[in-house]
Amino acid sequence: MQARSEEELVEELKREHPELLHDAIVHRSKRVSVIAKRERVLELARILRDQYGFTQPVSAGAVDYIKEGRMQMIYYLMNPETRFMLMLRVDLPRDDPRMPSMTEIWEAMNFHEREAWEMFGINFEGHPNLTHLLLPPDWRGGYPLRKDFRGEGITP
Amino acid sequence: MDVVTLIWLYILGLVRWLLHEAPLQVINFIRSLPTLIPELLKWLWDFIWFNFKPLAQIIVIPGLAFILLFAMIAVWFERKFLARAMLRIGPYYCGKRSGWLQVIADFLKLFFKEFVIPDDAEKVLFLAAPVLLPTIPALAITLIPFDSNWVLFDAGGLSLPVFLAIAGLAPVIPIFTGWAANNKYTIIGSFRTAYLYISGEIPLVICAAATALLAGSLDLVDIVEAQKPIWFAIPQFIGFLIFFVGLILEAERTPFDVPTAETELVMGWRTEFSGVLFGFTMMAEYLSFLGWTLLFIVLYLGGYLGPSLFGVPLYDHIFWMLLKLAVIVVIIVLIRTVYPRLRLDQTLRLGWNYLMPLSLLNLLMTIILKWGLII
Amino acid sequence: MTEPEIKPEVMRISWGPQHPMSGQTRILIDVDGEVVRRIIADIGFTHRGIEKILENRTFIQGIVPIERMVMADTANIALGYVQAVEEALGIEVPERAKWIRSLICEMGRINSHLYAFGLQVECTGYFPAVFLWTTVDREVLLDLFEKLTGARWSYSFFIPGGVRADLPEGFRDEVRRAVEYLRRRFQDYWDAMVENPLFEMRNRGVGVLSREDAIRLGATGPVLRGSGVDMDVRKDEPYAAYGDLDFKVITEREGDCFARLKVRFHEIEQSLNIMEQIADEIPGGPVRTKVPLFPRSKPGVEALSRVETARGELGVHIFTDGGLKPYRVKINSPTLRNMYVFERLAELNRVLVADLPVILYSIDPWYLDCDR
Amino acid sequence: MSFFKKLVKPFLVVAPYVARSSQTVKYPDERLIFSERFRGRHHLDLDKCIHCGLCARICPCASIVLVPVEGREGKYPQIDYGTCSLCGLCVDACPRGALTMTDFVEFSAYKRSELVYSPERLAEVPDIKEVLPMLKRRIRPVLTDKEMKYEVVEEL
Repeated sequence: MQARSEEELVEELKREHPELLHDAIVHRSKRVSVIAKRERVLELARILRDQYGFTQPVSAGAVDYIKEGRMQMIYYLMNPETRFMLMLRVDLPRDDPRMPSMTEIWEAMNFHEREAWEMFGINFEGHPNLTHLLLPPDWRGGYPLRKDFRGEGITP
Repeated sequence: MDVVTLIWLYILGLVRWLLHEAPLQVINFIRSLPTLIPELLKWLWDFIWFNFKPLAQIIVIPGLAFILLFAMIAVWFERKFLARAMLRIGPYYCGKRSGWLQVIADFLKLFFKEFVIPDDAEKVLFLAAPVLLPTIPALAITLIPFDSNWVLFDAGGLSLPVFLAIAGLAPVIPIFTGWAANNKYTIIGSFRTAYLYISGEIPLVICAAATALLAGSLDLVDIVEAQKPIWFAIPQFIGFLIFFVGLILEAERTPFDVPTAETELVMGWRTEFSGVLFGFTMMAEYLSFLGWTLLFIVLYLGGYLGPSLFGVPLYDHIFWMLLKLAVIVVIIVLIRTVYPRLRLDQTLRLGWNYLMPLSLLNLLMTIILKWGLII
Repeated sequence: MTEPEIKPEVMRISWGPQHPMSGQTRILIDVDGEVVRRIIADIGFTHRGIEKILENRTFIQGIVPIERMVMADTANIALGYVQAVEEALGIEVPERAKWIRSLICEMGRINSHLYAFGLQVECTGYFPAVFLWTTVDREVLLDLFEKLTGARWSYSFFIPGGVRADLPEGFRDEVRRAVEYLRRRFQDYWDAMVENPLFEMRNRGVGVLSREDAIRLGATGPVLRGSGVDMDVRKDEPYAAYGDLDFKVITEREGDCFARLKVRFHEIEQSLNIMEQIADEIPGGPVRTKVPLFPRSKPGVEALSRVETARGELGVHIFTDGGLKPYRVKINSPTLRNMYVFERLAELNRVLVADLPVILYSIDPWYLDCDR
Repeated sequence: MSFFKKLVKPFLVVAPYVARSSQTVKYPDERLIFSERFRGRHHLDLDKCIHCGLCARICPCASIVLVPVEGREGKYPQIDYGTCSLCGLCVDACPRGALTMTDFVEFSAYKRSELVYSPERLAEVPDIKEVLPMLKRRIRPVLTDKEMKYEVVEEL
């Protein structure tokens, strides 16, 4: 069932699956964001893809809120029919940034998760080959995009 | 008399000779010098004057000078022509704004550049290839008649099959160089050469047989003489087209230069050659192109026969041969500016599905043309 | 990237950065004879950490580094960043500036598509005529850029609040003459390239990407539209002046390399129409609103701007923390998505070694954009 | 027969190109005249400069440094063309318009230190003949209907 407008989509999500998500916000026309619980994010993702038609993976990235001690992983998804963009956000504590990998649901997230792993140190369980994407293979230590990164680990 | 005493006696004899006769003989030689030099020169002059024609043939026309000159002119022309098609100028600064020195500069640079041998390559085979490569087309070119009596190597009435036999050797070398250079790109390139030559060689041989059939003899000179009334391109138009396409395929010119496809295989089987080795292989490419073009002209465009204007056959001379060669080279370079490169499977499909049956059809038509409908 | 293990029956070739046609990336291909069994894209050779650089640049200074992400199409990339900054800081843009932005973006798109033609023609074999024509025809556009912005490639002409300068006088009929000239030139391209039977043989039916696979694998730009999905950010979320410009979104059905080439070809015609519309109906008025040189942002605001670059949809997501510099800039680069599609193409259909560069350059990758 | 007609057509399209004149500019002999907005080498007007340092702060590549000039009090911008990306932000930022951009692009030097232009060197603009001794003529591109022609503007 394709929701006509953003507000209906958000209301429906909150009504149907309150236990899967913390919050759902409408930013502007055709742009919605959903903050999911880390443990049940796979189910919510499957529902979003199968029932709500968010089948096109756009991108994924993380933000490091060092003052609040948390990292937020954002998945940008697109519904090809209604052209809605949905930002699926997952908050992870900074001390153990673990998260189930989304590659079974959206296969193209493979690259983006590898990049988030090497830049932020977020461990994606179930990822086919979690290796370096952009950094050299012999990169030792240091997650560059974290706020507390002081440039250690640069190969000599 | 055991060996030691023999050696000892020999040394003694040598020393005695050195002390006594050696100075005498040296003095005699010096005294006879004033008369020796003019005599030597005279002998040399007689030698050159007497067999001037074979010397000219060996060195100039089908020989070394012509081959090198053709390679240089073809390279220069191709770069200038391609440049013009691309709205730019091409070699400009070397040689007074025309760039003709550029080719010489390139050849010199290639010959003096240090060449690198990959560490675990088969050294012998790797170094043998660039030497063998130019020899085969050069050998084949010696059979081409540039004038009725201007044939360097007289194969006794069988010059066409000998030419095809020698030219048939050509694909063997890239195959073992590809393996010898111990590089993945060269291996793929050499396999491609093998596929290409098999699919390209057989239609050519059949078409050549068709022309020999029409001319009634296997000798290239007789084939050219048989074309006096009319060039074979007209009665055998299908053969003419097949041979032209086959020529581009054999010489690995652009629509079919699959083995050395720069965009996929770096340089195909020539990837590991550098310096003088690369210079030889590049020259070999132009030589095989020259060889096949000359055979194409002899078989279909009436070799050295001048065109018969209003029934009056113009005096046949080497000039016509070179003129036709120039025209064909211009057409092939124009084809290079216009067409992309075909994939290997498309080239093979063209070779087996189209060229082969057409050449058989062409052979059948010549038989009918020659002996009417006896069968 | 650690290489996955090699199966016994295939030969692994490193189509490395030192290859005449590979660009600045390494592609590992498992080859069985002539057939490519598996493609592994090993990207990251030109990773400059632009997202980290932008965290240390103020909002206006950030324009110059982000333009270096795609040098062929700097206008659209800079527009993505500048619109995100304007949304985050709440800056208004006058109408005339929007129209000038659309004009420059369309000229940049044509410039980038011409560059893509040249490479796609070059990799089907040394086919020199058309490749150098594109270089000559880009000269026409580069001269227009030089007159308008002062630079030929990296214009850094967009500023939060508008554009840096107005159109020089006499510029509009120069644009009209250039559009006339380029329309005639594309007739030659159509005859020499698209109608060329050998070129068609090399491109038709090669690297086919079906509609569902294109969506599932997250393709974008001409790669997506070549498979029949009419997604174009200029139509979905009109930004700059695309709201009141009329143009068509080009799609092809077959989804092979030839379809992608035709999509780019017709997109250029649409861009030329847009340039003509802008030259005729551009409104008057100011070109730039007053914005301080070092604007300060409000804490905790985030803004995502989506822009249709020549290679696909670019998303720039800026997070601010009230300082002079953005807290975090997340760039969703189009080429990274297309490179994943390229990696999966080996399993979708039969790819030969000779087809590899043709497919790679029908996706029109820009490795600096993919590595950020 | 459409296949053969198509086969011959590229010949007819490409062949006339061979007769066309080339589009290349023979650089050391002739040089283009760029548009007046062209962003080339800077020209610093020492009198207008009020040593505010805005150009140094706005420069994204940090290639402008304020250095004292003997014979004048106050500090003037010194530009390091090794890192400058000619973006022109400093020209916009300058409140008095002391920094303008000329159309010189000949930056070649043997050492990186020679690329650092001191304020005095920025002040005077060399004549084109000094920079390019073998220059013969200045040309400007003119777009005719068939191709891009170059008309000679000034014979040196």
